[in-house]
Parts: sequence; C-alpha cells; structure tokens
Amino acid sequence: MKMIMAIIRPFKLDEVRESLSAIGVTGITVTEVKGFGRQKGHTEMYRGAEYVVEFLPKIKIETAVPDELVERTIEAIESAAKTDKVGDGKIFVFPLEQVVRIRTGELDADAL
Amino acid sequence: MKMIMAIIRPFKLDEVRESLSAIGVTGITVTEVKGFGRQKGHTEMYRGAEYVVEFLPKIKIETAVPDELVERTIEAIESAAKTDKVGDGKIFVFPLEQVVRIRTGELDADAL
Amino acid sequence: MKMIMAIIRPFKLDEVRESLSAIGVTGITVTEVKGFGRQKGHTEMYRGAEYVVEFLPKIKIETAVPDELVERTIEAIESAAKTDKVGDGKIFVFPLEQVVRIRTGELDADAL
Amino acid sequence: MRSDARHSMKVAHMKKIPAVFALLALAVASASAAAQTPAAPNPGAFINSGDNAWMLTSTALVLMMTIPGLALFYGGMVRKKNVLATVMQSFAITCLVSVLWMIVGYSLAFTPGNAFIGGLSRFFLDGMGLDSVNALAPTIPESTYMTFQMTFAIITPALITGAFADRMKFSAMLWFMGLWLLAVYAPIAHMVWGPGGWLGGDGVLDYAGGTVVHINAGVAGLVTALVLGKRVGYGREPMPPHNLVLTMIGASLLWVGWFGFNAGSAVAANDRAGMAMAVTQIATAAAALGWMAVEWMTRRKPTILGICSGAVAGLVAITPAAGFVAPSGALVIGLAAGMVCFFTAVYMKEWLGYDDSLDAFGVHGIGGALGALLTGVFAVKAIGGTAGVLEGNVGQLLIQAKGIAVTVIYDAVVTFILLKLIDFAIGLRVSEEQEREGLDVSLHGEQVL
Amino acid sequence: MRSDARHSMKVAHMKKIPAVFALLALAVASASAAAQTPAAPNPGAFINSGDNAWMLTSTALVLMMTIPGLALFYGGMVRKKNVLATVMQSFAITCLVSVLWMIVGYSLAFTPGNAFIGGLSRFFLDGMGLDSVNALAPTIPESTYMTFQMTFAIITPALITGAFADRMKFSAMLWFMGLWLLAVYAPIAHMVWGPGGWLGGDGVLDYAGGTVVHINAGVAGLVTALVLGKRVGYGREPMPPHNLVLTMIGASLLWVGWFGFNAGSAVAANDRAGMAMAVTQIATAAAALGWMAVEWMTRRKPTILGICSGAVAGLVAITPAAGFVAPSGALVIGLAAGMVCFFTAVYMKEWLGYDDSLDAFGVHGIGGALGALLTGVFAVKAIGGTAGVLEGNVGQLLIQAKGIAVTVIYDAVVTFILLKLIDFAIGLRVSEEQEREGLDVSLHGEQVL
Amino acid sequence: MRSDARHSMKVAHMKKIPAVFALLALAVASASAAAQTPAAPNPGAFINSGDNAWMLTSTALVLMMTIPGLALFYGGMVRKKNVLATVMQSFAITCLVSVLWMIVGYSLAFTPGNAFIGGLSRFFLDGMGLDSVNALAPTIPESTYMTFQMTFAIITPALITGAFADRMKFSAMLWFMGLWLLAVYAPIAHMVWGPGGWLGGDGVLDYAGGTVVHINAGVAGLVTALVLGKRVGYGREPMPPHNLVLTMIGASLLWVGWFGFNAGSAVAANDRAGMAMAVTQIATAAAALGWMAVEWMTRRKPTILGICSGAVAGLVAITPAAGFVAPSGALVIGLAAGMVCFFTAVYMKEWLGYDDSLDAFGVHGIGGALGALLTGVFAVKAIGGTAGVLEGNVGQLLIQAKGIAVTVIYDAVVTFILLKLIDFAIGLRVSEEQEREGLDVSLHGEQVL
Ligand SMILES: Nc1ncnc2c1ncn2[C@@H]1O[C@H](COP(=O)(O)OP(=O)(O)O)[C@@H](O)[C@H]1O
Ligand SMILES: Nc1ncnc2c1ncn2[C@@H]1O[C@H](COP(=O)(O)OP(=O)(O)O)[C@@H](O)[C@H]1O
Ligand SMILES: Nc1ncnc2c1ncn2[C@@H]1O[C@H](COP(=O)(O)OP(=O)(O)O)[C@@H](O)[C@H]1O
Repeated sequence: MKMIMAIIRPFKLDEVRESLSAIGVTGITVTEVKGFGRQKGHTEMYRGAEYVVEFLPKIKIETAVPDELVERTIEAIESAAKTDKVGDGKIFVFPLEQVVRIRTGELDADAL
Repeated sequence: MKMIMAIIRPFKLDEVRESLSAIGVTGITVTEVKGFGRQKGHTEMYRGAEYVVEFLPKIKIETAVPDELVERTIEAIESAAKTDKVGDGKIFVFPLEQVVRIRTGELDADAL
Repeated sequence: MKMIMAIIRPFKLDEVRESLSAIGVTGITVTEVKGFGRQKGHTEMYRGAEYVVEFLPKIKIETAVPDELVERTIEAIESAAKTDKVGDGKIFVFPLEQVVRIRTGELDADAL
Repeated sequence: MRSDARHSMKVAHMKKIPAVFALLALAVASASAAAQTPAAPNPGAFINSGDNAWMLTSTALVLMMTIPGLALFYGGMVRKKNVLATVMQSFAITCLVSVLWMIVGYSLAFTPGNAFIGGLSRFFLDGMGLDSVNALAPTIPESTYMTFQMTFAIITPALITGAFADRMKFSAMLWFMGLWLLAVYAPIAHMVWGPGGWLGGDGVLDYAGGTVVHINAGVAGLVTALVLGKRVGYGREPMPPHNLVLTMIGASLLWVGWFGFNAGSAVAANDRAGMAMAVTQIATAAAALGWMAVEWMTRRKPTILGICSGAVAGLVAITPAAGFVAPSGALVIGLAAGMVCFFTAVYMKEWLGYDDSLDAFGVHGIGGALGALLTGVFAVKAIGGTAGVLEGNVGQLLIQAKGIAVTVIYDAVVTFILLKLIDFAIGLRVSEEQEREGLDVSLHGEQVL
Repeated sequence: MRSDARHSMKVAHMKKIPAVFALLALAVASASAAAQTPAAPNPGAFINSGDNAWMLTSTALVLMMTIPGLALFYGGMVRKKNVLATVMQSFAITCLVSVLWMIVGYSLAFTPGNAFIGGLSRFFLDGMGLDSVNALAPTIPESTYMTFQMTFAIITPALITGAFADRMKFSAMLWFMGLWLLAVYAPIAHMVWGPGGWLGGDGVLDYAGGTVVHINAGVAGLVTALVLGKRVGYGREPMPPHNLVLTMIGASLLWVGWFGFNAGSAVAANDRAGMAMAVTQIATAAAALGWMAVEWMTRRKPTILGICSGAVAGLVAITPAAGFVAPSGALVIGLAAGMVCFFTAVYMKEWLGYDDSLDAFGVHGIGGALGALLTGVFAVKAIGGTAGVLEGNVGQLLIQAKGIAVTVIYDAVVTFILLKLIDFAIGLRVSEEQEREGLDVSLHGEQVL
Repeated sequence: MRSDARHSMKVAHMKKIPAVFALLALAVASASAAAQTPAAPNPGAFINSGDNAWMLTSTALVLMMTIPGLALFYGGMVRKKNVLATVMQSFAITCLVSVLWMIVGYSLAFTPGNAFIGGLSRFFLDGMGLDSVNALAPTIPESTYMTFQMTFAIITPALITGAFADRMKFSAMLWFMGLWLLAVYAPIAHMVWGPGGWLGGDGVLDYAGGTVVHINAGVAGLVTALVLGKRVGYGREPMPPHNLVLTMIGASLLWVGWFGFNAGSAVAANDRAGMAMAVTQIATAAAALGWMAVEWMTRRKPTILGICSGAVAGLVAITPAAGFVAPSGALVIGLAAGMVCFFTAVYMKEWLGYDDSLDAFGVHGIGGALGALLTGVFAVKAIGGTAGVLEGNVGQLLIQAKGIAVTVIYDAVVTFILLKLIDFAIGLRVSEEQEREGLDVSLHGEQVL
C-alpha cells in the first residue's frame, strides 16, 4: 500500500476526483492548503502597505491505494490536473505500513 | 517511531483526544479536511442549480508515537471514534525516520 | 528524498520560508492546523458556558527535499522557528518514494 | 377555481406545507371581491405629517430589528452549521406574520371586540382605506398604524426562536408560530393595548411591550425549550458561538431599531417620544455596563457577548417603562436589568438545567418582568400620567404584577397545548442525524462556505 | 490651470481611468464660478416639516438599499474570490452616479425639456438654492428632492451588476454605468416621471419605479449577460453562493429601505405614504411565502436564498403598484410575483441558456413587468386616482403594456450599442486567468481572508 | 447601603474596573432622590412635530454610525484575532459615554456656564422634564436634543480607537475614554457650539463637527499612537485587513448615518437640512472617486479599502461645511479631501513613521482640518449666513484656522497628560504575548471561528 498525496489547483479538484473514481479509487481526503513554489504570487495593497502574497491557494488530496493501483492513480491525477502552466503541482508517494477502517476494524487492503 | 494519521468525524474529536491522553499520547496535530468515500454526501440547491456535495467535513489527526505505543494508539482512536455507521473514517500508519523538538533540539523519542 | 513536515507558530511562517529559500528549498506547502501538546490553551466564556480550548493555532509546513538537503533544511527550520518557549513545535522526517511534477511529468529529484 | 387547485395540492402535502398557504389561497379568492375599498370623502385632513413621518420611520426601524437585527443576533451565537437555519427562522416569521396580521391578526388585536379579544371588522383589512383612522392613533393613517403594529407582531414570535435554536423542524416552527400569533399574541396584545382591553383598562402600564412582547416571548421560549428537550451533546460538547461579529451587528441594530419601538410607541413625534428615546438610551447603556461589570468581577474577563446581552436586557427592561419614567429611573432600571439578567442567563439556567439555547427566557422573560415591575416603582406622574411606588402609589406594583401573572399563565398553558398538538400531528424535532449534520444542510440544503 | 494638469493626465491613462474624472476636472473648473447661489427671498415658507422629515429619512433609507443592502445581497451569492469585486461595484456606482447626477443627470430627468428628455437648467445644480422647489415635490426643498431622486438613480445601475457578476472589467463597468445613466436612465425617468414626460402624460402608472428602475435594470442586465457571455466553467463547475448570511442581510436591508423607496414616492408623509408602506409589506411577505412554497413543493426544501429572492421579487412587483392598489390587491400581486419569478429565475434561465449570474433579469425584469401589468389590473380609484381592470378600466392594462414595451425596446437597443462601443474601445471582459484567480485579487489586489 | 457595598467592591478591583462604576454607584444613590421631575405646565406647545420627527430619526442614524457602523469599519481592517476586541471598543464606548453624558457630559457642554465650559444645571439631567427645551434647539423637546448630542459624544471617542487598534488594554481604554470625554470633548464642544462658547462666539464655523468631532478625535488618535508605540511586528510582518466586507458595511452605514449627522445638525427638518444632505452626498461621492483615481494612477489598482476610505474622508471634510456651502463647493471639498487624505494615510504615515493603525489621524484629523479651512473658503452667505473667501470674506479663513489651532493644542496636551496618568496608574498596553495571541482571546476570552 502507498499513500499518494498530490498538490493541485483548486479548480481541478472535481476533475481529479472523477478520474480517480473512474479507475476505482474510492476514498480521498482533501485539505485546503497554501503553496509556495515557482508560480509567482500576487501583490495586495492596503492603504500604505503593499504585500507580496507568495502563498497561493492549492488543494492537497491524499488517497491510500494498494500497490497495484499506484501507477494508474498517478497517471489519473496527472492527466486530470495538468494545465501545462507553472503551478500545476506535484504528486508524492509515501510508504504506508498499516490501514484500519474504524467502523469495522478491517485491516490494510480491506480497509481501503 | 510511527506517525499515526486518522480521519474521524468532527464531533468525535474531543473523545478521541481524551482517550489518547489517557494512554499517554501528549502531542496531536489536527486539521479540518473534507472526505470522500462510501458515506454519501448531500444535495444543495441554489436557485436553478442543484449540486451534489460529495465531500463531507472530517477531522484529520496526526500523532507521532514511539513504536511501543502504536498498538494502543490505534485501539484508543478506534474505540473512541467508532459509531458503527458508514463514514467513521480510517487510521493510517506511516514510518517516521526522525523527530526534532524545535525548542530544545531534542531528537526522536525524546522529542515526542 | 525525504518529506520534511514541521509544526510551527503561525507568526514564524515568513521567517521560516525565508530561511528555507536561503538554503535553496524552492517548494513548500502550508496548512493551517490546530495543535495540542505541552503548551497550555486558553479559556473561553460564553454566558453560562466556560470552555478550555486546548487546541492552539499552528502552521504545518511540508517540503520535499533531496537527501543531501535534509540536514540543512532541519537546521534552517529550527533556527528560524525557535523562540525557546513551550509550543515552538516539531519537525518530522518521512521517507518519500517518488515525486512527480504534474506539469512536466518530471520525476523525483527533477520534480522538486 | 384557482383556489380549489391549490387546496387539493395542500391536502396532499399536509405534513410539510404549513397552514398559511391554505389561508393564502383564501386570500386570493377574497382579493378579487375585496378590491373595492370605500372612497375617501375628505382624505388626510386628520393627519399630522410630523407624527406620520415619525411613525413611518419607526415602522422601518422596528422591521429592521427583526431582519436583519434579531436574525444576526441569534445567528452569530449558534454553531456555523446552523447559522442559515437560524436566520431563516426570523426571516420566515417576518413573512408569515405579515400575511397573518393582514388577514386577521390586526383585527383581533386592535379593533373593538370584548375585553379579551378584538373583532373581525378588519378581516383582510376590509374597509381600511386612505382616510381610515384607528382611535388608538388619531393623528396618523390607519395604514401606518396597522403596519407599525405588524412589526411588533413580527418580532415577538421571532424572539422565541432563541430558546429552541438548533433542533426544531422548520415546518413545525411555522405551524407553531402562526398558531401562537393568533392564540397568544393577539389576545394578550388586545388585553393590554387594544380598545376595551381588560388589563389596560385595569391600569397595567406597558408602554412598548414589556409584557405583550418580552414576557410573552420569554415564557413561550421556556416552555418550548422544556418540551423540545436539550440539544444533542448539550453539556458534553462545546457549542461556542461561531461569529460574535454577527451578534454585535444584531445587538446594535436591535438597539438602533428600538428607538422606533419605544419612542415610536408614543404614536406621535411629541415630547413623550423624545423622553422615551432618552430613557431607552440611558437604560440600555447602564444595563450593558452592569452586565459587563458583574461578568468582569465574577469571571475575570468582559466579553462582547456579555456587553451585547446586557444591552438587550436593558432594552427589554426599559420597554414597558419608556413613556413613564424619568432618566434617573431609567438608569436604575438599566443597571438592575443588566445585573439580574446576567445571573439568570449565566447561572439560573445551569441550576435549573433546561436548554434555552440563546436565553430567550433568561433575557426577555426575566428582563421583561423586571421592567414591568420597576415601571410600577419608577413611574412619574408628570411624564406618563401615572405615579409609581416612589411617588407614593404603592398599588401600581400589584397592578403590574397582575399583568405579569396573567400573561405568564395564559401564555404557558396555550403554548404547551399548541406544542403538544403539533408534536402529535407532524413532530416537533429534527432527527439526531439531521441535528448532527446541521440544520443548514439537512433542512435547507445550503451552507455557509 | 489645475484642470489642465488633470486633463493631460487623463489622456495618458485613457484606457484605464473612466470618463468621470474628466467630468470632475470640469467640475473643479466650474465650481469657483458657480459658488454664488442666488439668495433666498423668503426661505422655507413652502416647506412642510413633516413631509421634509419623511423625505430626508426616505433618502437615507434608499441609499441604504444600495450600500450596504444590494452590495451584500449580491456579494453573498458569488464565490468568495469575487465578493470584494462585487460589493465594490455597488459602492463605486453609488459614488459615480452621485456626481453625474449632480452634474447633469438630475437636470436631464427632472427639469422641463421636451417629452423625452429634460433640460439643462440645473446643470451642476446651477440655481438650486435654499428656497428652490421642484413642482413635482411642492412641499419640500428641491435639495431634498434632488437627493431623494439621486438615490433612485444610484440603485438602478447597481441592480444591473447582478447580471454580469464575476467577469466584467471594473473600468469597463464604470464607463458603461456612467453612459447608461445618461443615455438610458435619465430619458426613461423623464418620460415616465419628469415634467412633460411622454409616458407619464399618456397615463402609464409607475408609482416608485417598476418600469423606470426594475424593468430598465433587468433588461439592461439581460443584454449585458448575453453580450459578455457565460462565466468560465458555468454549468460544469459548482458556483455556490459563498455566504448567504450576507445575502440575508442584504435582502433585509433592501426590504427595510424599500419603505423609503415606495412610501417615499408619495413625496410627503401623507395617507398615501402610509398605504404604500402597508401594501409593500404585504406584497413582499406574500411573495416570499409564494416562492418558498413553490420551491418546497417542487424541490423538496425551502431555502434562505429562495425566501430572500421571493421577498425581493415581491418588493419589485409592488413598486409600480404601491400608491395605487389596496392591501388585497397587494396580496395577490405578491403571491404572483413570488411564484412567477421562481420559475423565471430557476427554470427559464436554464431553458434559454444565458448566464444572468444573480438573476437581475429573472427577478427585476420579470418582476417589474409583472408588477406594472398587475398595477393596471388592481389599481383602485379611491387610492391613486386611477381605476384598474377590476374596477372596469380595461384600457389601463394596454397603457401599462405600452410603458413596458417602450422601456424594453429603448433600453435593449441603447444598452447593446453602449456595450459594443466600450468593448471596442477598452474591452468588456477580464482575461480567463483573472477570472480563475478571482476578481478580488486580480482587479483590486485585495481578498477576504 | 447598596452603593456602599459597590463602593468597597470597586476599591478592591481598582486596577481593573474602570471609574465609571464608581459614578454608576453614585447614580444609583442619586436616582431615588432625583425621581421627582417637575410637572409640565403646558407640555409640548413649542414642539414642531416635523422637526422632532427628523431629530428622533437623526439620533437613530448617528447611533447607527458608531454601532454597528464604525465598529465594522474598523473591525474589518484588523487581523482576525483582534476583530472582537475592536468592535468591543466601539460598543463599550457607546455604553460608557451614554451614561457619562447623562450624568454630567451634556450639562458641561450644552448648558450655560462660561466661555470654556458649561454649568452643572443638568447634572444627572436634573430638571429635564417633558416640557424642557434647550435654547439651541427651540422647536424640539430637550430630551430629543440631549440624546441627539449624546450620539455625537459617543462617536468622537470611538473614532480615536482606530489609532491604537490591536494593542491597548481594555481597562485603560475605558478610563482614557471616560476622562477624555469630560476633559477634552465637553469643553471643546462647549467652546464651539455651547451657549456663550468662546470659539463659536468668535465666528468659527463648524456645522456638524469638523473641529469638535474629527480634528479632536484625529489628534487624540495621533497622540495615543505615539505614546503607545507601534504594534509588535509592525513593518516586518504583514497585517492585512482580514475582512473588507465588514469594512464596506461599516463605511456604508457611516455614510447613511451621516445624513443624521449633517442634515440633523440643522436641528430641524428645514431647507438647510435638505441642502446639508445634498452637499454631504456630493462631497462624499467626489472624495471616494478622488481617492480611487489617485490610487488607481499611482498604485495601479483601485481598491475597496481605498474607495471606502475616500468616502469617509469626504464625509469628514464636508462635516464642518455642510450647512454653509453650495453643491459646487461641496464637489471641490470632496475631491480635495479624497486626494489629500490618500496622501496622508498612504504616504505621510510612512514618512513620519508612527503607527496610526487604522488612520484615525490621517483621515479624521487631516480631513477635518481641511474641511474646516475649506468651509472658510466656500461658505455662501445665502445658505449659512456667513460668506467665505470666495465671496470676499478673507478673514473667515483665519477664524477657521484659529478654531483648528486651539483644538489641536488643547487636545494634544490634555490627551498626553491623561495617557501618562493612566499609564502610570494601570498601564496602557497589553503584554507582547497577549498581543501575539490576539486581543480577542487574551482580553475577552472569545474568538471568531
Ligand atoms: N518541494 C516541495 N515540497 C512540498 N510542496 C511543494 C514542493 N514543490 C512544490 N510544492 C507544491 O506544489 C505547488 C506548485 O509548485 P510550483 O513550483 O509553483 O509549480 P510546478 O508544480 O508547476 O513546478 C506549490 O505551490 C507547492 O504547494
Ligand atoms: N483510501 C483512502 N485514502 C484516504 N482517505 C480515505 C480513504 N478512504 C477513506 N478515506 C477517508 O475516510 C473517510 C471515511 O470513509 P468512508 O468510505 O466514507 O467510510 P468508512 O470509513 O466507514 O469506510 C472519507 O471521508 C475519507 O476522508
Ligand atoms: N507527538 C506529536 N505528534 C504530532 N504533533 C505533535 C506531537 N507533539 C507535538 N505536536 C505538535 O507540536 C505542537 C507544539 O508542541 P508542544 O508540546 O505544545 O510544545 P513543544 O514543541 O515546545 O514541546 C503541538 O501543538 C502539536 O501541534
């Protein structure tokens, strides 16, 4: 099992969710985050003060998948989230040792 | 050391925190997230438009624990967060290589 | 590659970001979280009800770095985030198996 | 034909769609018939334009008290998942009561009838033309007076919603409020203020509604809170107000609008209106400071929720007194209200163990009763024509107590019966799952992002 | 000299800085000259203080309808990233129109000229002194009347912004609104209300602006929505309102302020003002209940957005009728408006496929037209001096239809031309990237945290 | 007895509980004695109901300026962790000043005394009955006039809070405001407006408070900002406004309420009230556009904070001028105010390096002074009875300057002394840790979720 975490553009969330559902990923956890990277931020002005806001709104999605789905999950996210402009985001793959479904106590692959 | 991450129902947070404290877990980080899974969402209506909101409010808790506490931590979360209805959430266990306490520079087990 | 996650005080974010930039870390993802730990919370009062709010506002930063940068990243965060008071936060280091840049499909070190 | 079609529709949805729509169908039917209002022979001769200007303004101010005032005052205090459902209650009550008042409420309260209830001479406002005048407001058009009184009839049931926030079905709420308006508000208003009303005739002083509005709403709130039971998780889970900025806006608009409520109750832009405004301002400020001071001393910190609650307590307590007392009396009434309501909202509720979510009873019920009694103490003959205890008229206190007692008993009994009836018919309370999810999404399919 | 300096500045920034600043430069130049207002011979003798009190109040109420009322009503309905840009539109229009109205708008609309447009006798309010009076408002100072009418001129363009929310350039918006005010609003207002106006002379009934304000704004909104095209992602991505509490506050302040709009249109604190207020309240409440009922039955849940929309639809529909109909007529007009506008905003827009973001056309255009027609049906001679169809005057319906038709056609054509001109000169729409990022940050460099 | 108990309580908490409670204890004691107001011989004969209607309304409007207007205007500009503490300041000042005004403030400012301060004839409003009248407002009840002036006394200290947002102790703030009201506001108000006041007698023109309210508040704000020092992190950490929607609501309600402020300062619903309203609207709009234009040109984007700030600057600048100038003069005053205050708030503060958090000085101090001077330039004899420079009366400019100078000097000196005294007694500033955590939680134990 792997935990796949991806940072994407907010307006791409629905497309990514759909393309994940299409390949059989049934559980996703989503967090609103701010990202700092190559994509440049914007300037805000408040009376005397001018701020460069370097953090841009992004969405983090996390989904735990069995090993055999890792490749396809990455591809699904990639194709749905891509706009070819700086700031599309990244996909990170983590080792995952154990999963438990709270409701049933099921473990690992069964718990996904 | 392991990092234990759990997705739970928002109103269970206090109970989970208490049962973790009871077994000696002293540090927790909590994030508001949205979850997508088997539990079905609700419908929202705004004049002409009807949306199926598939993402439900959930709470993510993360706690780093020494190896010997892993089992008990999982159990504590499980028992406190369970309602036996779809949507109770999941527990994920990650390997954790290093921990540093910023204030003191203490490392690993001492830093927890 | 490692994923370095740190919990810090909100007002330290800008300093930490700058000291990370200084050592060449170019991508960071930031999440608003609530932390529970040794630092004690505050009391809130609403008419009859008095609540001890144990969760304090914290910032979580996540940055994926190549192995050779891990040490310096930890140091950079440590020195920028330290105030020597309880509640400064923690740094966690995770193994990271794979990284993909969505825009280009670049992998691992190239994708950071 | 049209009304028939609507009627059968109504039957099919009986459990969901409130009775008001049946009444509305009736209205459509009657409207075509009623369109011929009698012509005005000498229109407008009786009108004092200054008085009318002030009463038009007061009507707008009192409407503003409920929407958005009270809606925000309450909406800011609930959890975020219930804020839309909470403001929806005030808004929907505004609409429902306006129509019911036009149909029959005004007639039942403010036209001649017997000592307990008015007549039906203004059913559907029949006969209210340009030149009509109600003897209770001789210098302004009846249309102005009817609408001014409508805004009082709106806010009273809306106040009750604070007691049962977060757990009542919206449909049950509409049924309850519609019936309560006609079965409780209209008769009490008639008894105290209406032509030939029993309590007013007996000398009960209630300038702007301490009894009719606040005790009435507070007691109904207490009964509803008891019948409905506590919120799921009450006492175990924290339920902090999600946005006290909204509550501050609400309290402020209540305060500003209350000038229309109290000074408007002079029904003229005269000297008594000026004095009513002055004492309202003084009592409110004193009550807010009083609440804040006690809170600061007993709980270490002054809160914005506290100072706003104190201000509302002061507004409530000065309401019956406004046209009767002098500034010095107002200062004492305000201080007393702020301190007493602090204890009733903060401690008494805990001791007695009911869940009056937003303290409709602790603030409006108690504050209204306190104000009604102190009116009997501080009334000044030179201002309102009646002396109080301090001027030697000890009996006034008993008369005031009688007004309170009658209202409390009648209100509590009828409210209880109405609630039990509705509970039997369609159920009062949402399911635990709906309550957990939040009423915004479960009842209205909307949420604040 | 000063104005010259500004002039050259203006040219340099021609594409970004709206024309108003050129006009302002002119103003600076003329001000020194115009400062000598003629002295008042017998100042104030004609003034009825009660009428003036009410009209001063009404002016404040109608201003409050736009800021913060309409700004919040619309602001709550957009996505969070556009809320500041949305409220900014109402605020900036308030400022722009105030100045243009002072310069020339008032003169064009409300001074004698020909049947289609007024004269220039009040250019820069020249000659409006303390003792001036406009024959349309004989008992109050002209300064009061001019400002009261200014607030109507403010809200009308502000209403249009709902149709093109989330995608228009701010500079283009300012140019459009300034030109539209002079080329569409001023002539239509003159034709319907102005001295010697064609439509008013022909007997078109429009008490407070069903035609001049609401049809006018609604149709201009529809044209703008069509010319601009749909929002990026419309129909594919969810665009739920981000904060309906703001929308509720806005709807409430619109309602409260509308007392100044409708009852203020009596231009006096008289009996007709009282009746106008009463029928406004009744129609609004009925419309809100009507929308809610239909929504509840057809879509299973009553919503706060629905009940607020219904209330606004009712306010719109009763606007032309207010001083002409009786309470029973108002009840029917309200019910009809709530139900009809529910269908136009919820279904018609989908069928026809235009993106009128916040339903400026569906609510104001349709509601205004419905109200204008029903005014012809329910007008009561004893109230407004003109009988409607129900009292046997069938022809009034045709006269009303003529007023609607003229407004729709003139408005649609001129609006279309103005938009095309501006599009050609500086472009109407923001870039897709700006739209994605949100107008708050991309146009104004600000955001709500 | 009761007051004794309270008194000893007070001593125990001396460092935390402000002096007002001591005064309140006194009030309680005096109230029983003062309850016998003299009877009215021929009550109400002098009252013009239209004037009274307008002044009752104006009082409500001006109260609305502070709560919720100013509270929101300021509250939206601070960081989220301080929003409740910020709105709390305006709310608590409203309560505190109301009571102090009733006790002694009104008497000190508006009853006969000497050239610098009034007398004590209305201590605790003693002797103010139904039929009382103040010679400054001969056609309305004194109760109305007293309350109207109370709302001015409320907003002036509340304006100061913008200068020291985010860092002052709540207890110190209450002490400071209470003392400042009596030691600075009351005498300045008396000198300019009071019977026998020195500056007013010398011909200083200040229609609605450019000097008394705005310069006064602005200068006190500057001194407070300097004495308190900068916010922790100022200049290093970003401190963007957390919710400019609140600021927009606040600015809008300030604007709407300002009709009561300026047109209400006619103390009658007369022709001058109408003119004051018209010029207020024009100057405000012009100032907002002026600020926006300069911002757009110098900083590339027009902002909602900018246009709102410009509107407030315009309102401030037209305040002293309202009853004296013609529309054309108002247009110039507005434009000038918008542009000048842009520079003082945006650039001057940076150059001089003080931390006037929300620009109380940059907008109110500078805008008030500019308006006071331009009143001397644009005053029109036919409107306010006094000619300005443009009509040949060059001396008026000097008189205006004198009014400004006296206010600035007196205010700055006394404010400084008061602050030092309070700092010595209980400390002015919160700890750095409290400031970091946010005042909402650290001072009030509450937060917006
Ligand atoms: N090394 C990293 N660690 C964690 N998050 C990163 C890292 N690099 C980028 N990100 C996240 O990905 C987002 C997009 O990255 P950016 O460099 O702007 O563009 P791109 O993905 O096109 O290279 C960032 O806003 C940040 O949230
Ligand atoms: N594979 C997964 N990866 C990440 N998060 C998941 C995954 N599956 C479920 N979740 C999270 O757990 C929550 C509950 O899951 P759900 O399938 O609805 O019910 P249950 O936990 O009872 O099976 C989801 O809302 C989501 O946040
Ligand atoms: N074991 C842990 N797992 C996850 N997060 C932790 C853990 N311990 C602490 N934290 C996070 O670090 C923050 C600071 O910890 P705390 O114990 O208060 O102070 P310190 O870091 O000085 O020891 C906490 O608020 C929490 O967010």
